[in-house]
Amino acid sequence: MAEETRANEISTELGPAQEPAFKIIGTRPVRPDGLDKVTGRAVYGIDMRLPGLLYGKVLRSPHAHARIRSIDTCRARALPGVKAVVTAADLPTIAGDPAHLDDASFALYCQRANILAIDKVLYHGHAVAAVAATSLQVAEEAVRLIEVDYEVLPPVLDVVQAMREEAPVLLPSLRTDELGQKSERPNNIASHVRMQRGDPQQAFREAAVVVDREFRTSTVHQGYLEPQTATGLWNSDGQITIWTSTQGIHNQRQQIAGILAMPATRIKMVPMEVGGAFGGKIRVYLEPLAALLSRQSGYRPVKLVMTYAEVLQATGPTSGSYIRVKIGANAAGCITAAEATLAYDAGALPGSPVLDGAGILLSPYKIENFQIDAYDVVVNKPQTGAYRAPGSANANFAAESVIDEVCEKLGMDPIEFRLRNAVQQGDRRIDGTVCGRVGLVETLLAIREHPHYQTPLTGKYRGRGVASAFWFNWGGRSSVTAAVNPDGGVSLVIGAADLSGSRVALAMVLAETLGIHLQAVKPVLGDSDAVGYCDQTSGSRTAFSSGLAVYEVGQKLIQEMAARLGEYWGVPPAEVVFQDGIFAAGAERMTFAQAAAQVTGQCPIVAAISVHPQVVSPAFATHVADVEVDPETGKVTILRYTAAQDVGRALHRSNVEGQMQGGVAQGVGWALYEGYVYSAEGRLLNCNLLDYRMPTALDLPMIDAVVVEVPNPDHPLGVRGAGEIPIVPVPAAIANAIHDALGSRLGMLPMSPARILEAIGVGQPTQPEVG
Amino acid sequence: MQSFRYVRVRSIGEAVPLLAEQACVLSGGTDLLVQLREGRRHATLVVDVKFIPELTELYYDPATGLHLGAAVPCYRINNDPEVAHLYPGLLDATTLVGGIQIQGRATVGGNLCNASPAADSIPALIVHGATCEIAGPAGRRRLPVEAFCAGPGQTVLGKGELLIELRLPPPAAHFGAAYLRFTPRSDMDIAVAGAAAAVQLDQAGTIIRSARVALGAVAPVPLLVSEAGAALAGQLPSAEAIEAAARLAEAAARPIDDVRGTAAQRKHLALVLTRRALQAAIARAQVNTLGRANGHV
Amino acid sequence: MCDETILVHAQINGEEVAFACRPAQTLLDVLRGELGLTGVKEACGNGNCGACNVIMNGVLVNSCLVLGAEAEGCTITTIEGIGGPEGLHPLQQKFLEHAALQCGICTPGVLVAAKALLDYNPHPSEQQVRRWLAGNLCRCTGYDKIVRAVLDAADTIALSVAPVAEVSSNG
Amino acid sequence: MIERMAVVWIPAQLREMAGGKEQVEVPGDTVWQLVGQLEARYPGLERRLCENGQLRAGLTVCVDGCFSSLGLRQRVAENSEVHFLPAISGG
Repeated sequence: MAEETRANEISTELGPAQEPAFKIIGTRPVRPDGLDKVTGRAVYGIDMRLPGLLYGKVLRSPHAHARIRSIDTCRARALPGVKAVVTAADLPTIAGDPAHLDDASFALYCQRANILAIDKVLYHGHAVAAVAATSLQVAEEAVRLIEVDYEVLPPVLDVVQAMREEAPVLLPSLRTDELGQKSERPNNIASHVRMQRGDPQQAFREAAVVVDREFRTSTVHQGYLEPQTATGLWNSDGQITIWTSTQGIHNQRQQIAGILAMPATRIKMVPMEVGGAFGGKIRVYLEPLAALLSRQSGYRPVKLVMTYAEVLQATGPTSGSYIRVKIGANAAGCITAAEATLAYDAGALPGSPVLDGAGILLSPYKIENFQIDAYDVVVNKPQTGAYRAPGSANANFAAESVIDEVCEKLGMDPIEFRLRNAVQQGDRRIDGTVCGRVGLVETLLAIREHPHYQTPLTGKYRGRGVASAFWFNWGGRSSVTAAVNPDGGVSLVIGAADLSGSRVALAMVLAETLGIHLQAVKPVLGDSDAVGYCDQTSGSRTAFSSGLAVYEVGQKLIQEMAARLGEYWGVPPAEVVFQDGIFAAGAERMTFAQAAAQVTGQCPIVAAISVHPQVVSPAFATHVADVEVDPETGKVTILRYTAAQDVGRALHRSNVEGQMQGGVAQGVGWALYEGYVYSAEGRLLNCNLLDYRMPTALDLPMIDAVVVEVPNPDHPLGVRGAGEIPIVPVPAAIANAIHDALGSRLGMLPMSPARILEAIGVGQPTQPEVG
Repeated sequence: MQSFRYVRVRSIGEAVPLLAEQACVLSGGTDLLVQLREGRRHATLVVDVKFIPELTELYYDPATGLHLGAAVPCYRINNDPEVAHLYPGLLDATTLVGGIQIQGRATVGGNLCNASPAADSIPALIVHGATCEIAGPAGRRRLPVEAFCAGPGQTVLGKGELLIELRLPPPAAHFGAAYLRFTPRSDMDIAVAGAAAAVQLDQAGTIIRSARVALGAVAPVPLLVSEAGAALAGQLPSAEAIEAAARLAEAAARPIDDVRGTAAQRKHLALVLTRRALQAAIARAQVNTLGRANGHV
Repeated sequence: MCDETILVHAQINGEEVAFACRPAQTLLDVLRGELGLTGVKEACGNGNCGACNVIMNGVLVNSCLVLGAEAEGCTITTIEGIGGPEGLHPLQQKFLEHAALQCGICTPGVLVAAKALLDYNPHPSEQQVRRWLAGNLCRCTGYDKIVRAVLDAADTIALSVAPVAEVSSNG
Repeated sequence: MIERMAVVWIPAQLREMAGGKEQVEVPGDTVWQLVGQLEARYPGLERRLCENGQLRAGLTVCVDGCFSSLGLRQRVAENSEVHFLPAISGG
């Protein structure tokens, strides 16, 4: 090894830190809400039924970019059974000249314009009007009777074309924001942010190896199976109730309040079971329509459910992107310089996750000299929403492909190269802050020592690929309420949506903290009036942030009961000790259940806790994939897949493995099969689950989830966020495996069979799917 | 779904007069119901033919071959030992259509009448030399399956005509057939390209007496490439002979670009899949002495 | 214009049922609407996801691709008909033990498909399970724990000499 | 009364205004006071970070690794490190 390697002592022994003995945390109990899900009794948003229910349907634009001259709803209103018809005219208007709105007004304009098109339709599927009727059939007929006079405008769909001078301008009031400074002319670049440190140009000149590549990725969708739905009742007293399938009841309440210009307190959000979300059910789409239709139909409840074509056309997929990455390394295999340009399409309204992508793509590594430029660009496609570590899997695909090529040119093992550059405690992160105790090295060692990596891969057209990844994770505000029952059971009311099993995980934290059986804890979700404010379930935050709130509510219950027992036993509360579920003071002893029976008689025991953790430890992962490629058809088969990820402390071990396996499966779809395909006129051509291909059970092997636990010092239980990172390194691991199998690198996602054939010289080059 | 009337008919005689007006035939429904719901087809009357005895028959007669009723769902074909034994090309197709659930409803007759250029069963039917039995106001007529499709989603059925049955001739010894398709995912996809091949070897199982090659998703209709079959007649089943036939199939392909694949990709797949279908068909023909099971075990 | 309705008789989850439906109404609409069996889920609406699976006359089908009128005289099993008063079916129990579900929207369809598989092939291999479940999309789990739960349930049923279930005849 | 000195990391797009420096040491007890000091030295810089007395939407402040929900009112300690970063919440 070259002499001047950077001192990078790596603890090579992989032993876990000394483990505090948990009885429940880390096990695999059956989840209490599972019974209703395996018997079909669970009630999801789409299952909502109410007496006198009306059915809503939305009229959507057939054009990608057009001015609305007029909307004629007379014939629709006249159809028997139609009770209400709404257009943007029914939304509160925004004061001021649309071409010169200030930031706050422009943000509200964008929110409202995405519920119902204002003056212009900006993407195929953009909502133009909505109808409520006594049956879905009548509503569908009524929508066909609405006549819209469109002046069709030229669309722009590709992010690179949209950035050009001559591109048609989508939003007259949009000026490029350069960290607080606005451009003169309106254009499609909503913002440009630069991150920079040291002198990358000089470092590139001194580097032994430099690799500079461009990448293009397609728009992809979260792919949750339950379509968007909302049932709304605007009552005659002005109070609104919404039953919906969402990731954040309080967040959606704020959005609806802004859109309808009314106080949030008048809106109650009732959380139904959620049929998958992955970031796609944070923003509201149908909820404001349900409310407006309900009021206009004489205060009757209205239910809307999207078809899956509407879900793909008009909800919030993640960005199609252009990414350029240039990395330099010295002969010893240390990254000395890096440059990246990321241009993400935000869809029709600003707000792509380009800053997330820019913030993660180099963050696994210590790099002193870098410049990253991030552009958020509007195009005539649906406004992008969040999708599991938003904007990160495509950025990681670009960076880790270039790193794989640097390793190849240096002749270094990809894990050794990453170990040499891995960011560790005390290092300066790309975002400038100092890195806390993290587990990237441990994930690299876990993969290096894993039988998968230790077993040589043999056979023609077979290849192995490695990739590492960083994700920020998020803290956010969480609230829980807990009440002790006389029999020693505890009801736990949770504010956070439960997308994949957080009720049992949070119940485990409370049972562990109180030293009682898991079955004694009843975890339920509260509606927006029954529990304190809780940010949406996203950013891998629920186990981390709500877990902290549940831990603290447990402590508070113990204090309260100890104080009551102090009164009962006639001793100062401080002398009452609680250990392994037993209260004791001197000779006195009571189990939790005995104490509960006694003290709740004196006075009920209830505790409410809200937290907003400020120190958020990031997640790291390293994956390895083996693939076989059929060189005659371009088909890629995944032979084996192993994912190692630092979760700090696993609460419910099966849930953590499930997040890893599910993230890998979505990553495989992003890598090989999924991608929006638009016509030149901007119509989405594959808006169904036949041609928007998501992986089936037959496309995947078993996925080996290696749970690495480097306890997070900034959390009482050592928990780190775990839900999003599993998707991030997947496209890169597969791309690197395909290169190992075929010798050629693919620069586009999805790595479809046609593109693989083209990469090995069969057929003419395919331009990026317009989408 | 726009509204229509539904009627369940019990006989061909009852069905034919109903088919005159804007009616459409319902057998499996896995294509029709999607098209009606998405407005790609319109009907005022849906005629359910699943209860007409002649359309639901599935039997093999050594003299006349396989009688496959137009409304027989794929799963019945998949479970039929005769088909697995004698018509492996057809079985390849019916075990690939959609997924298990689709094979529980979808029928070969429906697949044929839907006339998708990418249909899985039609290339297989073509290489098995199937003929279509059609009933209509002017009585019965019969025509080879390769002449049945007129264009994407169009057939030669006239007003009031109904497909009754497909007949597949009885295979001789050393006959073999296979159908392959390419889809990015391993299942649930519609063929980006498909190829079926059937080969009849001589008594000794060494020389190709005759062969048929048919392609899917590379032309407006499933395509019988007669020149490829002709080129193989009288040849040893060698790699060179197979390659030559595969090249002819590639040349015959006239694919388009669409959301599922590119023209260049399909052109190339026509070559690759024809080669592989011929190899599989020949391998099956060599072992098929009409005594032992052939193809699917 | 309200079109005429058809009276349909069928046996659903072991009970004789009669329901009225419009000719254009799918069996899925009827099951979820008139019959209130909301365990049968609608996701894709055109036969590509399996969330609406039912067993009809012993055959696994997508109820979104069947008209209500076609159910006349049929025997139908939905998720609500799996397991019974004496408790959960081994598949339901194993799905819970393996955490073979997360959001659960696909779970009813997957369980019905898995039951049809085990009725047809009591000892499937991993690959046979994956082929049989290829028509049931799941976006949360990556299928790993679903396949393990089905294989485990197959072993459990074999051990417990389960009562002879009527044999489904899917291909 | 000697005031506490904190190190403010200047976002790349504002370095030109701040004489090209990556970090600037300024006195102050709260982030708001630090920004005031920066504005005094480099006029126009405050307008880039703040709007009507608040941090710009989409920005968050990180003091010694702690993403503060107090924003400009967050207190700083001796030798605190202050970073202005994009607000990210995830999917």
